[in-house]
Amino acid sequence: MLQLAVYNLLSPIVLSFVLGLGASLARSDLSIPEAAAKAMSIYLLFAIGFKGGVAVADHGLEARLVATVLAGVVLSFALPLLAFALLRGMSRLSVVDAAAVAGHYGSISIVTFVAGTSVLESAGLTSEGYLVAVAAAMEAPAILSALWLIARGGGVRQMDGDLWREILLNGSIVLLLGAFAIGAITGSEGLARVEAFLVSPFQGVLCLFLLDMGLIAGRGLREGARVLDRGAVLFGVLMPVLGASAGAMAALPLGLSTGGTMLLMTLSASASYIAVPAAMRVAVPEANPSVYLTLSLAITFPFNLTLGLPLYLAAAQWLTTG
Amino acid sequence: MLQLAVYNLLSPIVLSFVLGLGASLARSDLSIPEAAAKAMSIYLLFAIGFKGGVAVADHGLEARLVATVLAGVVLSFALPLLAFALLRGMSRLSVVDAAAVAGHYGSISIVTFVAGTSVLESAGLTSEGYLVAVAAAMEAPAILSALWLIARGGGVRQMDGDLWREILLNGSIVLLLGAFAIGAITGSEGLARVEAFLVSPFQGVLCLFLLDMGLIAGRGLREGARVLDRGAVLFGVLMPVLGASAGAMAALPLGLSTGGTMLLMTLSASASYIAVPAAMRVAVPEANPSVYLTLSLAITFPFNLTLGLPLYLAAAQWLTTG
Amino acid sequence: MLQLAVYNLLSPIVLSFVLGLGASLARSDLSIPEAAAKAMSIYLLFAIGFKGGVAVADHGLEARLVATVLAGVVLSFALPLLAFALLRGMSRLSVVDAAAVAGHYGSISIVTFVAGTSVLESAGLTSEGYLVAVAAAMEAPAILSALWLIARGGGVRQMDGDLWREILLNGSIVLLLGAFAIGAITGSEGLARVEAFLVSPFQGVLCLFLLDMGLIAGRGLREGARVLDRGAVLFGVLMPVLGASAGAMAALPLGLSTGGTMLLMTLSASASYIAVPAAMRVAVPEANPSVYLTLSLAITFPFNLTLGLPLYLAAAQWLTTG
Amino acid sequence: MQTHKAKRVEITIEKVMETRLTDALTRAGVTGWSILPVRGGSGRSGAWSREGQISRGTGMVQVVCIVRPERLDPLLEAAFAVVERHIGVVCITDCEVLRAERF
Amino acid sequence: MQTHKAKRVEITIEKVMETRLTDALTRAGVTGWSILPVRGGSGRSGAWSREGQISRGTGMVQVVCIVRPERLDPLLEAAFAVVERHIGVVCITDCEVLRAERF
Amino acid sequence: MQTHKAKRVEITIEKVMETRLTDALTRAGVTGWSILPVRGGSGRSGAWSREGQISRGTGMVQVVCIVRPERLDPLLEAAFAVVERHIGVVCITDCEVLRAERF
Ligand SMILES: Nc1ncnc2c1ncn2[C@@H]1O[C@H](COP(=O)(O)O)[C@@H](O)[C@H]1O
Ligand SMILES: Nc1ncnc2c1ncn2[C@@H]1O[C@H](COP(=O)(O)O)[C@@H](O)[C@H]1O
Ligand SMILES: Nc1ncnc2c1ncn2[C@@H]1O[C@H](COP(=O)(O)O)[C@@H](O)[C@H]1O
Ligand code: NA
Ligand code: NA
Ligand code: NA
Repeated sequence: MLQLAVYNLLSPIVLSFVLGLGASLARSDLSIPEAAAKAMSIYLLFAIGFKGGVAVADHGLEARLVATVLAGVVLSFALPLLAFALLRGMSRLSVVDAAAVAGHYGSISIVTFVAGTSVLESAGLTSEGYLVAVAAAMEAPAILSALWLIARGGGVRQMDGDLWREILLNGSIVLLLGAFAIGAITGSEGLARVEAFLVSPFQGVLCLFLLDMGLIAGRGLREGARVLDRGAVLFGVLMPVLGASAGAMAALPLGLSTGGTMLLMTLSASASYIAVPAAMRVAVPEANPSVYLTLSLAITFPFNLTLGLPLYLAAAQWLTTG
Repeated sequence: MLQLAVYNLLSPIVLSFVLGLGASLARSDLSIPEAAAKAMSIYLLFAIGFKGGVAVADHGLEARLVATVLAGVVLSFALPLLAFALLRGMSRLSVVDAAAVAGHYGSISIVTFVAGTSVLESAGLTSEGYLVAVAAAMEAPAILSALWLIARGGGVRQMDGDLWREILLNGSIVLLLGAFAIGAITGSEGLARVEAFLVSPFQGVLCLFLLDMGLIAGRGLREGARVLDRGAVLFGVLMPVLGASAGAMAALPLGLSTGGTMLLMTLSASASYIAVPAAMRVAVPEANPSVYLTLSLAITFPFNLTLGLPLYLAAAQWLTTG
Repeated sequence: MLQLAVYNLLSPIVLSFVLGLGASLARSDLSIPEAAAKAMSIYLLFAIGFKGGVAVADHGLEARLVATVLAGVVLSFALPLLAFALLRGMSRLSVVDAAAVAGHYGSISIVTFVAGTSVLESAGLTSEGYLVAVAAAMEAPAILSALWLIARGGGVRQMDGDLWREILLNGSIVLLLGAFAIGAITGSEGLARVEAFLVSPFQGVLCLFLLDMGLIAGRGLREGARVLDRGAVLFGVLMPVLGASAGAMAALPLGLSTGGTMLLMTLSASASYIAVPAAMRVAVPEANPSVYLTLSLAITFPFNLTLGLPLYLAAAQWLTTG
Repeated sequence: MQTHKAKRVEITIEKVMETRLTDALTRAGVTGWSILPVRGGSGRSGAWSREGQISRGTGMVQVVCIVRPERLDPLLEAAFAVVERHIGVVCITDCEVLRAERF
Repeated sequence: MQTHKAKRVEITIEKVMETRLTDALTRAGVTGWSILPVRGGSGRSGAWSREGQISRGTGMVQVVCIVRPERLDPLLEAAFAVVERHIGVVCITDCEVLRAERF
Repeated sequence: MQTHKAKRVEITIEKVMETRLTDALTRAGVTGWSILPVRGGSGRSGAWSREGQISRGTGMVQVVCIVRPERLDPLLEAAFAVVERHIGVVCITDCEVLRAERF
């Protein structure tokens, strides 16, 4: 476990993140152009979706796929309730802010997922390809829970049809599922044609992407720190561990592999920083974006990337092989 | 032939296009940043030009090069006349709109050409490297034919020296021919140094590029559909087949290989969507860009990519080996 | 030597630069999006830094590292004095303009350095990995010398704390040193994970980057030529040779390898075109940017890339093995 | 040259609200606008910038509409209904245009 | 502070016409302008946006010129000659500038 | 709708001076601004453009501040102190805003 953690901390991926974080905290002007960052995230989503699809094509569609997707949806609906209760107990956030934050923790961060697969690879483990589809399925339900929590608290709740379409058809879900379908249709033969683009350079692109995440997280720490009280910060490292535990409890009865268990834990532990913030800006503009973005990007993401992932892997190994 | 068509339809490239098309028709917010799309097109032009030049360096300069380039120029001049006659007969487009559209069909789409080379590769065929130069030579002449058709119809025609320079030195022509020259000068030895960048990841980049083309084509279908009558839509699938036939008739006496014949057919079948639209906006602003862009990008390009390319390959095989 | 020069001139890298230069002089609209150019420069800095760090990890930290970094700092401080004296003698530039130009020649151009490593590679030579750190150390001191020259000449000199931070923590220094540290920490094992991204495609990316440099240099020649008198142009090719000589004199007592000697000469010969111009715009706005940018980008950079690098290599070979 | 009085309305708003705003403008009978990117800014909810944005997921844009004076009020009402609960700035300037028939 | 009356002219035009416009401005004696990118927009010829543009090959830009009042007319005539047959909008505002000697 | 008089100040300045300008604005009590990218331009120091810029390392930006009329003078003084020795243009327009309490 400790060895795993050290190995992970000294991987090029985590060090790139740390470099970005340091540069940003030292107020260097280092920055990645917005278009390049967006292009990298499209690349990562396409690659991870494609590879997941190919894995499913290779191993055949399991009945477990549907069950796991359902489990993911339930987790996404339920985790915000836990997060909300914790936040209201631990921090001084208002109902609206707490609910908005809670929505982020039910949903997922695909980069954390990608970093998780990369930790698995280093450990020589594989996972069920369809976890990519589970990731996509877990993006949106948490938003509903957040809005419900706000409505329950007497807050306004504006959920028009446009917002529905935007959430369900947001670029990252469509790209992830679309690439998954392409991978499933073309299989290993299709992968062979694009391997030199989607597989070999993957880790390197991930480094540069995490460099950018580090820059953003550093800026978040600089600017957002003052909006978070101690309880909220604590929540940011406690909630992922609880989320991962919930993910593990869902994974065990499903009979997922060690890798699959670890990834479902990672999804549950991670917090959204793209889809949910955008939905919250539209539906709950009075919630303070600095609160939820700082928590998600500058506290929970670094925690998961550095300590969380090896912890979840160790736990998954212990649970599935023990 | 049918097998070829199915194989093509299920390739990662075509499926990526379909994904983009679907996402756009479903009004997903998936989008590729403009700078990334432009960077990919620069990559594709540079790679295709370079590889063409290397092929010429390897096989020596054939006399056929000049003859084929000339044939391409003649096709580019002549095809707009055919297209114009068809359009005036089949659709209710005005003289100016019909002439503008006709200009697009005499010129070429380099992505269709690239997709054509990729279909050739899957079929284990090669082609004359200098077809890249033919592609560059076919870009501009059609613009002259379009302007002549408009002048003949009594329309205004504003063709200043600046426009000339812009057309002949437009970025894609310069990059294609420049990379071709670099490839021809450095040969296989030069290619070896840049292979891991220009050759191996090529198919993967093409997938993402076609994803973007699909997004754009879908938007075109959504917004441009209302400006096209049934005759115009029919023209959009009939004209490429006629163009390919003309290309085949030019290729046979030249004695091109099967691959070369297929690519000359592809060039003739394809319609411009970058160089000619820009020239038309300057010289014929009264022509409706929705008409020619929708036809070229949202009707003809998808047709060529999915059904046209395997059809042209089957025909080229039949003509050159039969 | 002649053979080396011809080989260098006909490499894909130099030819790509020539293509960009030609396209720009012919006023083609070929252009690389700003975001793509910035992304490529981030890639190049990250890759070169990483590889340098890995080399240091492989060969252990030499005592020579510190001495070489110090030598670089001294060169960076001293070269502007030489450049200033030359310019005041040879050209009609004002004190302020001459000092600003001088600052550029004490600092370095990382692309010239990268092209130098690529020339070394073609010649089958390696170099001390820590020269990357030397490059970073040479960026800033020259700025101080330039400001001192201006103050001495009675000019204003505005050097606030912000400017200090900007210079020392500018993106390229941070990225270069950060990637160097990551490479040094993760070593060959880390490199293996990102090799397919950072090593194999490197030469190809460099081609596209130099295409862009050619476009910019061409624009510089078109627009900046009128601000330079004959003496200044002559300075632009004389100074790099003198700088390289100074670099060689510093390298010999240090006992650097042939490759290391050549790279220290290259650093001394090259002129900044990013960090120093930005600092000059802030601190010396009255200096004419056309003068220093044209000299650095459109005269000295092309000279180094085409003739300088093989010359420095030949000299380094003669000096270290002769 | 002959010019005509018009109003230039500049609405700075979050990108996530962009289509909601333009849909509202369309419904209010406004037919033309241009959308400019915004690189960064500062306001009561803090500072932000496009590169490495943290405090606002998606940045802001500026929607510029030029309208005849008599169409200003429905435009402002439509815009206000959208920006009311959201952050953003609405700024109106008197201007003159060529080719008034277009507005 | 001491300010001086001037005119701010904002010309929204297709990118393909950009250099033609700035060349015409130069010929008309206008020496300064700034060019702003436009991300998208809507007008009589439909809606468009930079990402995934279909209805217009190359998008639009906004050319902003600040001139002394007496230079307005030649500027407008030069601009009008270029935009006349093309789509685009010309909008003039009264403004004040610092450092009038620059205009 | 109810609008309120305000001033729109548009400062075109080199990107390297951006944070120096916004810091000065902050010190002068200005709390809101938006920063727009500039793609290119022309002035006494020649023409430049973002793609392939040579004559200026880093391009320019436009800082737009909307302020109450009484806050104009400190704003201009702060801005002038920064742009004084640098290239750049300051342009002030009368405008009306909704939600005056924000400025
Ligand atoms: N006074 C102002 N002038 C110009 N832009 C402003 C102003 N106030 C706010 N903005 C813009 O509107 C955004 C949100 O403002 P706020 O709601 O005050 O946080 C800021 O980030 C700026 O981009
Ligand atoms: N009233 C307007 N206000 C601002 N921009 C406009 C207006 N009308 C047109 N535009 C811009 O000019 C472009 C072309 O307009 P049009 O010629 O009407 O199609 C549009 O796409 C907008 O970017
Ligand atoms: N009259 C003007 N109108 C609009 N922008 C201007 C004007 N003059 C200068 N600029 C902008 O300010 C930059 C620097 O101007 P200058 O100091 O005159 O070289 C130019 O490149 C333009 O972007
Ligand atoms: Na989660
Ligand atoms: Na054609
Ligand atoms: Na130097």
